[in-house]
Amino acid sequence: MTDFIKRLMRSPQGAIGTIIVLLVLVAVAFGPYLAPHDPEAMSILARFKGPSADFLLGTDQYGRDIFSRLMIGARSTVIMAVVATLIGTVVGALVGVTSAFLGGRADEVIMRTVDAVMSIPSLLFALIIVNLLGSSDINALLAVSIAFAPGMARISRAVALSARKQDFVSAAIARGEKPNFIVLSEMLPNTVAPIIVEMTIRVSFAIMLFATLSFLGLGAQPPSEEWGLMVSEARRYMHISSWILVWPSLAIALVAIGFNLLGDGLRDVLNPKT
Amino acid sequence: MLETTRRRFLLGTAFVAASATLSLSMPAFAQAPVKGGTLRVAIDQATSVLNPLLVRVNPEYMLAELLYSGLTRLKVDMSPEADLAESWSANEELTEWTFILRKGVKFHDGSALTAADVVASYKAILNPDTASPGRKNVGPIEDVVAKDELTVVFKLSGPYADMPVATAYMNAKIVPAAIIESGLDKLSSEAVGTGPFKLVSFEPDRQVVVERNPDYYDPERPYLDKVVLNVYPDSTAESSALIAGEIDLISTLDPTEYMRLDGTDGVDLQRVASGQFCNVNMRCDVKPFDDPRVRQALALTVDREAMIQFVTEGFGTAGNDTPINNAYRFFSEQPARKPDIAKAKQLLADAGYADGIKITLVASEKPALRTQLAVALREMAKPAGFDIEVQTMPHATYLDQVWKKGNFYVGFYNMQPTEDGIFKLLYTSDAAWNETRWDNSDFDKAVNAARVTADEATRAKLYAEAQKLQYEGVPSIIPTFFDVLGAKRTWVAAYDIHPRASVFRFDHAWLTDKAPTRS
Amino acid sequence: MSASYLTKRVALIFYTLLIVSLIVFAMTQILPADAAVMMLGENATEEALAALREQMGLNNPVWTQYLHWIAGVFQGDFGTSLRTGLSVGPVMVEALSRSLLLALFSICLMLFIAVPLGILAAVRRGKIVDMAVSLISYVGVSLPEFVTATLALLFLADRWKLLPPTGYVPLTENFWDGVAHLIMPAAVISIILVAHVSRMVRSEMVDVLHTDYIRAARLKGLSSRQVLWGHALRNALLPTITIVALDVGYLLGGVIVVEEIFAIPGIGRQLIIAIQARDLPSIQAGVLIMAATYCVVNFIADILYSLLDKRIQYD
Amino acid sequence: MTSDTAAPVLSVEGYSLDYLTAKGPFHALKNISLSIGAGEIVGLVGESGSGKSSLAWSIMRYLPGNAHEVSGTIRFDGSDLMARSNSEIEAIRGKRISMVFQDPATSLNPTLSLGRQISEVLIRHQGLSKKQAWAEAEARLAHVGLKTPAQMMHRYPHEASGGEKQRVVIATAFACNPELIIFDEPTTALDVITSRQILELFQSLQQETGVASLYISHDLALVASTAHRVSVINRGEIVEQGKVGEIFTRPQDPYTKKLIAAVPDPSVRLAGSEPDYAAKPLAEVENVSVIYGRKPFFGRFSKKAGNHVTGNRAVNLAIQPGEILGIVGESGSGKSTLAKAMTGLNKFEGEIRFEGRPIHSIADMSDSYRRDVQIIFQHPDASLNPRKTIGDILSRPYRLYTEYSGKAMRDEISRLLEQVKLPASYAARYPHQLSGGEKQRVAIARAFASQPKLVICDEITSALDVSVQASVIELLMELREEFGTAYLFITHDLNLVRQIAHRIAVMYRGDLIEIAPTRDITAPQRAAYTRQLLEAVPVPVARSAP
Repeated sequence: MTDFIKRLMRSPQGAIGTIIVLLVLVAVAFGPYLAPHDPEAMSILARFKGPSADFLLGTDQYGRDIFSRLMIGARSTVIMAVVATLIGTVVGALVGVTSAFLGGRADEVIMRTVDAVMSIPSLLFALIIVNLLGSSDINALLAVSIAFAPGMARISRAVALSARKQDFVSAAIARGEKPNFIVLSEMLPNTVAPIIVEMTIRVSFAIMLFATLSFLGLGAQPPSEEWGLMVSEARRYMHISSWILVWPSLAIALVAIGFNLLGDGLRDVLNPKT
Repeated sequence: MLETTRRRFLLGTAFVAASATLSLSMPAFAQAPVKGGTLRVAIDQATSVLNPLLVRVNPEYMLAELLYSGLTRLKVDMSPEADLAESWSANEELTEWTFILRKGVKFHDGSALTAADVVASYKAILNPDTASPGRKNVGPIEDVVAKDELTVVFKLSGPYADMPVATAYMNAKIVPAAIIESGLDKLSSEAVGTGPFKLVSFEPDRQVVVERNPDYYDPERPYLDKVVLNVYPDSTAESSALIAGEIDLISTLDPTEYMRLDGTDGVDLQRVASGQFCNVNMRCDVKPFDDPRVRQALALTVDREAMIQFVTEGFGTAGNDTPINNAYRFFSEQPARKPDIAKAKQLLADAGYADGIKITLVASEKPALRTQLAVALREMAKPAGFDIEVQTMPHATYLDQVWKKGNFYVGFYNMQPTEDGIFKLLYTSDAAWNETRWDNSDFDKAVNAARVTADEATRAKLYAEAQKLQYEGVPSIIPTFFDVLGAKRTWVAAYDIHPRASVFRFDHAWLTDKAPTRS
Repeated sequence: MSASYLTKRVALIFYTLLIVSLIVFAMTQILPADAAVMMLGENATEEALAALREQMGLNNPVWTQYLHWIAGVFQGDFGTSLRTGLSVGPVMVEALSRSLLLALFSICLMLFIAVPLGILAAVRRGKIVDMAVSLISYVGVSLPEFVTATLALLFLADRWKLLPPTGYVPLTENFWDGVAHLIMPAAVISIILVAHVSRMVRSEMVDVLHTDYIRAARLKGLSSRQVLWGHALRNALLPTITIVALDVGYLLGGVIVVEEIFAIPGIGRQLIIAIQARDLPSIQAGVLIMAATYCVVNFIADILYSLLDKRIQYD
Repeated sequence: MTSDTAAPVLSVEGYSLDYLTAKGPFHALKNISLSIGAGEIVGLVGESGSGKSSLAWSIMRYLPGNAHEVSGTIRFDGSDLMARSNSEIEAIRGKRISMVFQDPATSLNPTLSLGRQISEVLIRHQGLSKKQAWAEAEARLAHVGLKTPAQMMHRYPHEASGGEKQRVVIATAFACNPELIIFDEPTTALDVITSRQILELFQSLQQETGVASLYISHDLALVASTAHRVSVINRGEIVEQGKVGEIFTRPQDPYTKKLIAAVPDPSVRLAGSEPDYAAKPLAEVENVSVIYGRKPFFGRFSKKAGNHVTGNRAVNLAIQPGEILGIVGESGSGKSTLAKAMTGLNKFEGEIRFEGRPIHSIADMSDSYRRDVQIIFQHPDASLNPRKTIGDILSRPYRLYTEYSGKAMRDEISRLLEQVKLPASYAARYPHQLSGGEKQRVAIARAFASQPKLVICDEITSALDVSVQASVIELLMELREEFGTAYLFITHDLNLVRQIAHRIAVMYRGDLIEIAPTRDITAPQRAAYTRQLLEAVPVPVARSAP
């Protein structure tokens, strides 16, 4: 494990990614304690303030402290993304592995259907689902999960198939091992790595997707501190104070970059080839 | 007294006849209007509906006004002026109104306008199956008949003093009887009106183009060759386009954009105090708002001065929970409500909500200030024990699911031409859209009395009474009134922003020689 | 490539569209919106509504409605919009044409930037250039369109007045103005694609440069220039075709946001308006058309690939 | 023609090369001295990692960035190659020094026509026009014995067979009549018969042009039959060099001795006691057929060229208890397919009988069958789960087939490891910590844990170096002696199989051509294909003495 972390830290992507993600996780875990102000406390006198000692990143249209809002918002933003990715992955993996396991026509049909679903842009897909269920965090979560599932299905299927081709799996079959042992003990340990990598990278997509949904008014609801919502609310005031717009945008980008880097770092570490 | 009333109307007629010439001497017209040119107008919402009897939102009103005419129209001071009707008069009881039409008015398809068309149009508006939003706004009409080619007579269910104003309602446009026979669907893709402009192309979500109607009844107007309505997704985009000179005029502007445009050279900012307001509607017939104390409690949490800042960026005036402000003729001042959390708490406790109330407040996304109002209210009401969850939704969804149905939501209304207009629209028990289900017989009595009275003083008293009752009953919280804001390029002349916010009168506007020449 | 392959491929497209149509129809059925109410507005009377429902066949069982709809689609009739009462097909197609213009513009822009970057990075592997490129791609891939779009508007258009702000000018109306209006949206869409594709090109190129046949070419005495242009480039770029084709799916998604922000009346904006207005026929048509576009693009990509890469054979 | 007549075309003197790695410099070549005279063929023999390829790259001046030339000179035609500028080298490469590579499948650009790939050399070095070059190239192709050069010019690599491709590569190498050609294992990737033909082609061309050649190979037999002189390289050092005859008959260096000893020689039988053919067979295969590939539901394309359906067609054979049955054939002949069918990795039609019990499908394969029939795969690093310790890997058979567990099982595993000559401590290690040979021993141990009656060895030595191979074979023989196990020994190495098998089955394109006792496999009445195979195999070393 320590060796693993060492190797992760050796690659620049791994190192930077890990650091960023750790920082984000700190915000997620302790955001409420780190926030210097009440994220919802309004003040007519302190509207549209630039960064200052009192308000680190300035204040927004209601005179609320942007830094505090970002700190609190980290939770809703990041956790949602991670959870959605997880759900999407689990569902996708189930479909993908099943398809790979069934093989033959079933596989063909399932994968073609997955392709079909993938021909609808995931954003559009999410948009419709949310609009259909009514806009709220949970529905957005569901939407993104569903939108992600097909892609993950494709990947996990590919991985499963490649793992199945390995000689040690053949050896196990020839030995007469039980299927569940083969899947769990022989195949799985060799398939999780790529899936984890894919997941990590997808978290950043999820974050952006959520942000976009909120931006289009179909995700989190005001006065939520979700970052995408902050950006979309800020747009109307960007000519009065661009800080309101810039900070949450940066936050989103930073987290996305973090997970991207971490993902690539993990890929390098987890597959010995490179 | 009836003498005076009649004289007033005859005067009105005389005035109308002169209106064309008179208007020329207004200051804005110091320089004689130049004909020609294309006016590009930005609108922040698609003009989904073309049929004038069905239009619902300001951009659609704008289009309807360009293409069609009504019997009368509203001047900037909210008084009626002649449109298709040359003159009008009422019987003593104010229960029968006679409108005389102009001669030789032609529809865009060449057919001549006759009383029959007027009758058919009004019948269509009043027919429930047409589902016209204006059905209950065009006056208490019982029957409408054509006396002769050019004379229309409205028989009312009761006396009504504001009829010439009612006939100026945005949906009260005149369409050919023939088309009504053949079915109104035709009007959702083409326009056959008597308006100053004719429809050239109609792309609801992108662009609508209209051109001068050469057969318009006024040989002078309109001055513009063409008007182009460009649809923008949000007002930020609109003002960007105005700055870049891609459009000449923004009909309605957000406060934030007003501030942004302030000081941009080549741009005139327009601002007029208005009775336009947002109201927080509370269903008075279901818990918890069935108890007036709860409504008063909530009203007492609102810091109206702060609201003016949060919601209108200062471009508004404090509201006092009645829809009437000094933009109306019969405004009567009530003691301004100041935030008083302690009292609010008390009232809540008395109403049996000692440990607070948890409730969801719905706000449509358009215009954005609904949401701002909701979010601000949420914060203000917190200390008093109101735990409000704000839920925003697309406007269409709101109209479909919440408007006139919801228990607790943010409404947004234009100023109405008269006190009667707004009260009968929203607050009397028989109001067209009585969303709050507020049912106060004294209030109804006062309003109904006022509409049949011609004497100014009496009316003022009655309306003051009504306002007081609503101030106390608080069927809905009206924290602020908005000034109507707009912006135009300096080269657009003779365009004044209208407090009604849904009246535009582009037929008076013209472009100075500074204007860039466009196709 | 064999005719049988082509037929199979086309069959596949139809299968895809069938699935999509089912999904979309199912979704729009669940949508809590009464088509009749949407059409007549909230002031309609019950009688009026009932009449309209009957006329629109809303009372028929769902599957008959579906068949009726799909049958119409096959005759190019997507129904009439509940919002405007206009026929959906033409509106959507017109919108699509604008979106495609934008998409095409973006892809060209993207290739123009991404390919050279990728190659450069691969050839100068591990050098400073390489690092720079990968940095760009990381940032690019992590910026949601609405952020870049908003910032671009704020600075490029409003602050520095380099480019015209939002809006769409048909090229037929004023060519250069039209192009000027396309630059910013196209750039915004391209950013993520550039990031992605340049990465792909790089890794492909790196792989190719490490193959035996490149080594062989060098050892045949060919100059590094000959090897790069004559041998490596072609093989490295071939897979990019597929990647770009697959990215079209993402691009169409991006188009939605970008069109909304830049007020481009394309299919994306139409869809948003339709979705927000619960305009079922428009939603159905829009999604179906988008999916179809995606399929066709990938189909074309496959054909192109097979024509360029002699290894590929069809069964 | 020997080196001492004229000045050598190539002379490497005291050349040492290091690769700078994270763990400090790695000495790839140490003080190499070697020379090739005009018209001479020098063989360079060594096992994988011996540095023979590094030497080739040094001569071609094609070294990776981390290479560091410590000392020595490389002189070509009298002048110092190391001193040449990049552009000068580019002018020499392919013109005066050219190279033939191991695998024609990868050394040709898949997206360029063969014609283009040969003619571009002529354009570059002979300054010919496209047209001329094309014509010239076509002539060259004809010259290397390609039947239809004109068509071949227009073909793409995937449209030509391995042999054809290698001919094109050779034609390219000879295109500019170079003074020196380096052959880097030119036949290793080819099938026995094809490689024979390629070898003959090489020899005739070499005779004709008298080009000096450096022939790199791991296959002593091959080198013995082609080269004039040979250098044996081990761990970056040339341990011995001299005339072929001398080296192979009277090797001085211990490593050379070991190497030569390790080369399988049919005349040296290792098979051990003959099985009892009267006894009732251990396993019988009756009309077993395997069909691969199914019609896909929708059209889909594969990037691989001609993915033809290999399988088995009605194969019949029987194995006696304790017998070693060799199965030989070229790649794609269906050897492995049969193995897979017998171990339940492939669906099959027909019947397999084991100790009389009939088996018609995978479902019929009982645990006892699984226990009695074990398989060992070609690549040990693929057949051992990288994420498990050797101990875990070896524990599986015990859990599956025996009562052993806990301490007892651990002891068994240690015993097993020692039996395959690995220290018991290896139980704690992971596969990647072992060498190729050691891994294969683990695989063997796993197979023998259940003390099976039949072990199927699928090319188990072909991924290993000769010396390692020898020791693995030795181990197999010992184990058979101990347990009386029968082997189904699948390989493409005829010499090896002739050493160890009692009977040999020959397969071709999925058909079983014939089964014959090893002793009379060379008999004239054998099938034509069998004889073809045998002729193709290079003559074993011992007989190559002059």
